[in-house]
Amino acid sequence: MSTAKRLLSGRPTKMRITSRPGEVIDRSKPVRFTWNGREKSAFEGDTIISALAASGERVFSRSFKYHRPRGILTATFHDPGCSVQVGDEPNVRGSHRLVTAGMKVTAQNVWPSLKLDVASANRAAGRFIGAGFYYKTFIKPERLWPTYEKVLQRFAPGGRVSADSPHGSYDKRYAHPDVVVAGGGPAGMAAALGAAEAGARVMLVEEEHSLGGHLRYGSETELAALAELRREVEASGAIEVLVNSAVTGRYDGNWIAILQRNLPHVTERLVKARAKVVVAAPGLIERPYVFEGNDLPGVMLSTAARRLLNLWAVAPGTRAVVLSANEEGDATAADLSDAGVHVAQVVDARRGEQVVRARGAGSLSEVELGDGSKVSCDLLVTAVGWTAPTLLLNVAGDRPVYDERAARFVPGDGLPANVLATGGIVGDGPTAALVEHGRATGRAAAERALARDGTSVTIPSLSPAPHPALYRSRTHGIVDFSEDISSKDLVSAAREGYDSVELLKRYTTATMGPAQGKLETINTVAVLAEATGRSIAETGTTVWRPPHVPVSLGALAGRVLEPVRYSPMQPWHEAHRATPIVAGQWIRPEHYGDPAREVRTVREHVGLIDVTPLGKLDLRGPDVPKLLNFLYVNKWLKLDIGSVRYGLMCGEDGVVLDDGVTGHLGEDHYLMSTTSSGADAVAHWIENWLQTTFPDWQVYMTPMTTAYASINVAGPKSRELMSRVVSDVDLSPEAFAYMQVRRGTICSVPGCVMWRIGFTGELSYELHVPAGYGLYVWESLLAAGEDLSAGVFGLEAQRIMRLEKGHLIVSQDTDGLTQGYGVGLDGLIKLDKEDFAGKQELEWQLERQGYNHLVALLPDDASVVPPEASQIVTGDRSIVGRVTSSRLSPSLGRSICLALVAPQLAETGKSVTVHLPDGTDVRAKVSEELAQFDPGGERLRA
Amino acid sequence: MILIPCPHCGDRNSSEFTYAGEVHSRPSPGDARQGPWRDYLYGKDNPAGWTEERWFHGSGCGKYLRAERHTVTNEIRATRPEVGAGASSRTRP
Amino acid sequence: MRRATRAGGAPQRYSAASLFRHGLTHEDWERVWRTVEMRRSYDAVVIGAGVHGLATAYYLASNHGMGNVAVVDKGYVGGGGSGRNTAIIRSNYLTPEGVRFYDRSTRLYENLSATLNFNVMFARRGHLTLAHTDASVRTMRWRAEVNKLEGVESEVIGPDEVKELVPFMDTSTKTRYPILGALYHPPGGIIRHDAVNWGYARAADSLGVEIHQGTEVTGISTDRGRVTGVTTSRGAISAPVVVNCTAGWASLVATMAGVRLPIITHPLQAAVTEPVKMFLHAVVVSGSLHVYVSQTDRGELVFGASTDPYASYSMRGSLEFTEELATHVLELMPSISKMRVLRQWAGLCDITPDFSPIMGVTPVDGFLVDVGWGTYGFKAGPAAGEAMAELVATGKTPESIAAFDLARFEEARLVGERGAAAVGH
Amino acid sequence: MPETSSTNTAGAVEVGDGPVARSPIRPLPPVRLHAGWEVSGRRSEAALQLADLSPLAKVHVRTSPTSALASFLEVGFGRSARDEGGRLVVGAGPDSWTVIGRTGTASEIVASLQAAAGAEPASVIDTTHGRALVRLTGSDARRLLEKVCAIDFDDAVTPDGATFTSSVARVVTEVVRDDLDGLPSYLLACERSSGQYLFDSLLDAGNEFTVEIDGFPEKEI
Repeated sequence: MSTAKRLLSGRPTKMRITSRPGEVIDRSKPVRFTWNGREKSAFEGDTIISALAASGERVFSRSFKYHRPRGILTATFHDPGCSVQVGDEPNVRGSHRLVTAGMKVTAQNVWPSLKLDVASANRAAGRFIGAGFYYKTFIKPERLWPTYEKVLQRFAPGGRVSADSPHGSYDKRYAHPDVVVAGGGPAGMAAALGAAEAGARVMLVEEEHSLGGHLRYGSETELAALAELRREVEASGAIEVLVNSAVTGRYDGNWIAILQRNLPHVTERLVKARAKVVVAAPGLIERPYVFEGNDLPGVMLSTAARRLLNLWAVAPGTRAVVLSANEEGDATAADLSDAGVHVAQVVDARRGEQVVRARGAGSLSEVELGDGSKVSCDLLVTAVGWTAPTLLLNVAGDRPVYDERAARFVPGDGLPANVLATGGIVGDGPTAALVEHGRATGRAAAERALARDGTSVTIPSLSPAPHPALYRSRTHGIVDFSEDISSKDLVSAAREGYDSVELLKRYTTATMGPAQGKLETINTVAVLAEATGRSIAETGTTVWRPPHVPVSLGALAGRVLEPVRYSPMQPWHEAHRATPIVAGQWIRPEHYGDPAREVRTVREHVGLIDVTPLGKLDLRGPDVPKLLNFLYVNKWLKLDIGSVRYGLMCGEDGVVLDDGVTGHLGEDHYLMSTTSSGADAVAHWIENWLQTTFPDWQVYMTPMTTAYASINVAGPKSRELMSRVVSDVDLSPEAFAYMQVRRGTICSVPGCVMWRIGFTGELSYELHVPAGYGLYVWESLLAAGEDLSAGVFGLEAQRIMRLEKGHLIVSQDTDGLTQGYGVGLDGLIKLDKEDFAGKQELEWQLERQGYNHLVALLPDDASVVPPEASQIVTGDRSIVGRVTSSRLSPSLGRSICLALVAPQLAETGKSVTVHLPDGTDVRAKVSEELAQFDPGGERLRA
Repeated sequence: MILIPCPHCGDRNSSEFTYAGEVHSRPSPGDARQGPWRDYLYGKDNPAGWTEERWFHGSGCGKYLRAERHTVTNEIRATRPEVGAGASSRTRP
Repeated sequence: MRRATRAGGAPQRYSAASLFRHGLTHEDWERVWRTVEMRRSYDAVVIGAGVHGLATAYYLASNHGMGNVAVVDKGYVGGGGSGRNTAIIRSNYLTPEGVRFYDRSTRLYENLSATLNFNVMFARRGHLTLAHTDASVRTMRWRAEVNKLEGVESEVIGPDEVKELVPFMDTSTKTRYPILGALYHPPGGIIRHDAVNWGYARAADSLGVEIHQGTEVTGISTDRGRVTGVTTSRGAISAPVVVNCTAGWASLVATMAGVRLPIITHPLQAAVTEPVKMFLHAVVVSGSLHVYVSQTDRGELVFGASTDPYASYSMRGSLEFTEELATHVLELMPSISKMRVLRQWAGLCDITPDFSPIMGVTPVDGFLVDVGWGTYGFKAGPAAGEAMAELVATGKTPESIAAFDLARFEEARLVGERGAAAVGH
Repeated sequence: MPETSSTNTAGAVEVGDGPVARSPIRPLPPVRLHAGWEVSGRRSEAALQLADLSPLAKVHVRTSPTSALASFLEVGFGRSARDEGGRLVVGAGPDSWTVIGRTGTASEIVASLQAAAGAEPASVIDTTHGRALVRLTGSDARRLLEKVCAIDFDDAVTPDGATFTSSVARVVTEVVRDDLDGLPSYLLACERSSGQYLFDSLLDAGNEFTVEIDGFPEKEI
């Protein structure tokens, strides 16, 4: 019994036909899945859509604007009406995705259901809501636009994402093939073979689930040719085959992006291949024909019909009309007959025969031909020509040109040497011709990749075959199936003045949908050409943009690689429940529960803080003093061995860059410290000057930030604590004074550097311990100080104490325009030095005056802590400064602030208005000193 | 991804480098006037075409280098070391 | 001086009623703007048919009665940055002069549909700038405080409120870059950028302005320090005022007049995903993660990042951009990993040393600039056009743009947006 | 609050016999002491192994490629070789070298190199504590590294003995191909504080190849 008879006999809608020679389904492996909640069966190898079509389904979605029913058009990845939701994954390409057991597939873009679709009322209104209608309406009243907008949003196409979907597993890989072949049809396979034979390492990338391109659903001769090519590819040791993978783009330097979707352990993988040569072999895409009703389910491309028949053994219909303008159409008619589908009529476009419109309620039932005759059918196959997907060539700088004779765009002559093309994109021919061209192109690619002469390779010519130029019938129909744009919309927009391809595209959104122009670009151009009376060549085409196929965010992100840095004392911090704070790449303890108590520990006893992230740069060589003298605003030519000095760095624009202390450790040997956040920038800054401006200076700079664990021991009992663990350094105030550096042994660990400085304002020692011993020394210090009530403190306590002392933090108390003068360090800047970074601007800053000043502010109400960034305002609410730092000082029992203020406010005792974020104002007074705690620095020098 | 022929390390991805921009020489400190100094700080040639610029190979050899790059095509036709370190310059054929 | 006149009588009104009438009659709509022969002389020539150039021309005609103006562009209307940006509108800047300026622009945008009789689809969505570090929280508060003092709605909110506004956001503390808070700016939103360009073009055209697409400026003529006109690929034009409203090519155009600009051109890339049902109402920006994202009415996510790290005039786009973008978007919203990027593109941004634009006079009399718009130009279009039109018509620099003059670089009066604008979309 | 016992999570080693040095990478048990360093005593038989070698002596040298010290080091930029003492000399940069030796030998190495440098300008620094060092060994090592590093690991490009500095899992890393008994093996060194991250990233990327952690090796270098 023929399929037609079987189907017409009223039996359950089974469209699966008997075995086809090239079928890719495994009939011994049935798979069950659900479609809109109903159970469906399939075979392994079925796509979602082939399985549904086999079960008799014809409608898979509703169109974007008019909510017209949509069925199969291409039966490929790019099938515009076949996107479905699979579980929590939206926009799955149902004509490409293979069915797996238990898959939950639902239709998208239908509300409330696929069959009953209230939005289809839009269809009736279609004549009023042509392209660009949004721009012309909802203008007044404007306050109603958000309401309209909400309505429009309901009709947004696409599937759903869910906030509790897991991130999933993704991956990336770098590759360095000599040759990447993009496309595994006959020409691509042959190109890979040709390149491999010539000695190249080849990566062959195919979008479909197996190699072969159009041979897969072709004749028996074509299937035989394919078997031979596959055998050769498998036998070659130099070809890595990636199926169900797509070259998504080519970027600068032949950087080829490949999306690999066929891996068991990851959802998708992005392969980044630095190819020496890439061969574009994407084949051709069949293009739809524009006529009334061309989007009815049952109207499909000839390749779609052949794929359904020959790959999945699914009858695309029962009674067919075939519109054919080429061999593919003829072959489809033959295949249909062969499979038992009744071919009611072949309409031969080469003889001027025409299809004018298709009709049907919900799906196709009748076709009207050019002579006015009507044929009843449930399948209309169109074979009217091809589109060359030239993305890879475009992004390589080539501009495709229109070949009038072949009625398609073909590659121009703008390809760089490392990009070649073969196969259908270049021209047409029998399999042997495609293979011959491919093989030679592959050899040429290898020659170029391996930088050989390559003159021996002759690439046979392959040219596009003549083809009638068929774009639109005498009726109007859909041009962009994803965006629901008709040829009438395009004509109307062109007449309105949106008459260049780019304007038309933007105004109508044609080519902007999920198919990204692969099906609709040429028809768009043809309709525009017709509307403007220009030729297609004059009209030109739009630029294809990457990616060639959509790429998941997961694949683009890949494995999460976010470097984090830890100090050697991290295990201790974790064990003692430090509250972590993210500081760039570093994870640091902000506090250990009670910052105020930590302050008291330091002010009254002794505390340890882990300051490992402080930048530390080892500087060696006879010219280090010159370098320091240039980098810092103060003088450095005379610094005794054993001393440290504070320095401020400015950029060439005079803006404060960084600060820190540098110690003179030994002959031609210094250790510079920088802020934690500025460590890398200062290292680059130094290398920049040394390498580009002062190449004669003999200085070797080595970053040592993490070679040392850095511990600041601060508090009145710090000398006592140090004396218990240091044996080889005289710690007496006379022998080891403030701003001095010593090298010695701490807790039996030799090679430590200690300097006496004090960010907290207390007597303190900053210890730099070989990092491997950091945890040991930290624990030993705490053990040794137990009876001294030694404790630890975190960043927050340190910030409080430095604020009590009025020490600035670069980039908190300064900003991107704060220059050297005015931040409380004016005395440091030595304009009498011959030269230093930023000197010119600082000179001019001083001449100009008018700059802001950093002052300490004491709110009149000592319990009010103005949040940092509170603005300082005048009576008329103009801004004259801002609070840069503020805290409640546990030591003073009151709030204290630093603020950058206009010069007229920078006077001791001046009362200012601080505007708080809650909208209230408070008064505060400018304090005499930046330091509120021990302004004389006696504790520091103890 | 631009491929930069580091004169020391060979071809590397541009992501290993920090762009340091057009090369402008520093006015000598003694006689710097505001006009030339501010041009040194802020002025740019910004050509659409070949330009000579600095890159810093921070994820590689740690050296500054000079590159001749075309700002429209991003093609690099030559690089050379900023300071002599024993490696020769690289020119693309 | 020719007064502005309606080129072809009153322009056709767009409304629901006219739409209905056209639906019934199937008459063609009037052309949006005319295609006319280029004349040899105009009162002013504006280079660049993007939002800045078109708005300048429109306000010249509408506010100052100066319709004898040509807008010339080497491409098509809105084909540059104005058609390539991510169409985010906001005014939550850092400096008072910046806030005032962008606030004016936002207000013009809010009424633009009615002003131009063209629906530009401005949608107030609320704008969130996330803070992942305490330093960033401080900057957000700084911006909020300045905004409020300038009368602009902005507030620092906490992670819980962020979660309420964006349920897909991972506001847990387990992430690599925990969200500590955000600057919430309710007036911020998105707009249909092409509609703005077309609306201005149509409205300017109806007031007599001529728009010449496909007309590349090849030279700028000057005589004794005064501009006298331009030469183009379609012939010379004389004009006493030439306004450079280009982006991407601003340095090159200025060089034609002998003016050197402190600008570096960087590509800025953007990408869009396949559509999904609405789930992200607010516009979300993370400076630390270099990403901004919004969802259009069509359901697509539109993303942008910071500019490419090197100077370039290439608009080919890069893979590393989409990789970084996806990494950071998933850091914020890990559950959308299955959404797919559909298309990426790039535009060119002219970056100045202080991340602020350059507007006003130049050393060449009559040669004005409205350039250096970095990554924040589209949202400024109306206010910049209005101010530039006033400058052209009156010869006086309006107070609103005085701080953004070209001379500030030589005089070291930089504008302090540097801290806030690193990724300020 | 102060604790006297070690808080190292591996925690098998008692503090008391003198200073204990620790790698930035926490060792898997059993943990033992080796030349003052805590190391893992674990043994893996897996086909792909990752081991922490951070305790090894690492000395960083900067000098002109034309200096006497450079000729003493012999090895050129991009290559590595063992010297007579069995130390691995790595040509790390155009004017920099890394010398890797057995645990605890850094000061010897520094002294010998300083002697070789003589009066010529050079910087010889013990960076043992400043660098994390791991070794990845196995036939799948290359496939693992290709996931996190953009360098071509093909034998023709990166043969045994080759060395380069590049980004590995987004960390600046010095990579030395140093095959072991005919098996591909790579030494990877980065600045210390990123060591745990690099180690974890390699383990994560090696999941599909079932990479395993191996303890501190008998033959150190």
